[in-house]
Amino acid sequence: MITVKYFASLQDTVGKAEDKLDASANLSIEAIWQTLHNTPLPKGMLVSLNQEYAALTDPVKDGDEVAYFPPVTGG
Amino acid sequence: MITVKYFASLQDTVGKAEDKLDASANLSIEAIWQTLHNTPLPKGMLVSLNQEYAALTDPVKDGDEVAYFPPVTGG
Amino acid sequence: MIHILTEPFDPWQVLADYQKTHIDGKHSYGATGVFVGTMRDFNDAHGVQQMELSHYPGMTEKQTEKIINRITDEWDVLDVLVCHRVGVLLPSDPIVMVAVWSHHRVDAFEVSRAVMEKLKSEAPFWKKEVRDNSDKHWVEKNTAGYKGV
Amino acid sequence: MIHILTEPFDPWQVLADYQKTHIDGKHSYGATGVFVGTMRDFNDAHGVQQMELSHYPGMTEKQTEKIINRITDEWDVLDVLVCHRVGVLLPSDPIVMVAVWSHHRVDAFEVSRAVMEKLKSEAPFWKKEVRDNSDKHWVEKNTAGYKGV
Repeated sequence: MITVKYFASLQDTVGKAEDKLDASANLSIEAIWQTLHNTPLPKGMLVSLNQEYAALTDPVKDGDEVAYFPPVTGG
Repeated sequence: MITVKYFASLQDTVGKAEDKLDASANLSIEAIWQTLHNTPLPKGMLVSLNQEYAALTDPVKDGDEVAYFPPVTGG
Repeated sequence: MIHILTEPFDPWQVLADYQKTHIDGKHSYGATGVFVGTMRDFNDAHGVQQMELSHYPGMTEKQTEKIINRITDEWDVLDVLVCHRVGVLLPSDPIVMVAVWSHHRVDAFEVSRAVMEKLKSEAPFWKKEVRDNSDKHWVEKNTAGYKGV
Repeated sequence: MIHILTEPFDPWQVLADYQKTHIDGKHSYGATGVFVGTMRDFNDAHGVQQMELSHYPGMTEKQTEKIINRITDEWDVLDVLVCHRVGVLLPSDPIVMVAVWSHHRVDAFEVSRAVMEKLKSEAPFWKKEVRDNSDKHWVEKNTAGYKGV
């Protein structure tokens, strides 16, 4: 199982904070978004894999945590 | 009358904190030191005139306050 | 060390307490550099009534530790403390505090500023403004921290 | 504003008090930058037991005001507070504090550092160390505040 998280404006866009996804398909971070939402990830969004910044093309495996979010605005 | 002040190591060197000097001679800051101490002002010392940084050659007049001190080391 | 705080904090009280428990008697420091970011009641041309700060629990701490470690590896620093609010903030509430203790002032100045800039560009926090007309509005990006220098 | 202090001060308490009386409710600030310089128990290779700080009363205040005015003219700053000890200091006693309140962080960072550097090179204060062997020794010059930046 893959845990998928959404933050900030992207959480509003998808209307939820989290998804779960079966890991059998061997998808990239970009492809997971496409699979779950039937649309490309909006431009300018950031992604992380197991709480480290990642590239859209990074592969995701069983047990991983993927997250999608807009540029950070803390501090 | 001119008020002459010494600070820090220069106060130790001259053995006092202050001198008074008659203003009739129309001397420069450098010449005042020479007059009072019979020796040139040690190299690297700073001078002020009425609490503003000044040049050794600046003229001093009646009522002025002159000071001699080493580089500052506060903060 | 990073503290994520869900309640308002007083940076000067936090510093007094932290210095007593973590610094005094343990370190011979000569310099402390502190930055505090506070919620303003305006942003660009808008009045702002309150702000909702969200974060990515886990990743925030991890990324902040990485930021601190990467920067302190390059400078001579004794300790770094970061406090960051989440939740609902009102104008004049402190949002973030970065404090750095070092032997010499150059390190305190450089590290407090560098940690602050990296926090703003890499730590997963997000601000949502509640404007004077009650509209909620995600802040889209942080402004640059250097200019004309 | 500059305060010359003859007794030990707690910078975090001074900041809490000053902010309450001079800043909160009067200014909408977003950033506070603070530097505190503290007496160390070493300098170069020597142990230092205590330090005697002297100044030029009158000129010190005048030059510090000039430093603050010259720098704040170039930046967008709401208030600057400088506290500086004179008299006999013991290790870990705060020597100097510079605090800057501004709308944006760039000004707080730039101004706190610039005021600190100018204080160290232009404000008439002098340090005399009392070393571990009880020798008294005038500090000859301040070290540079920027390096490898």
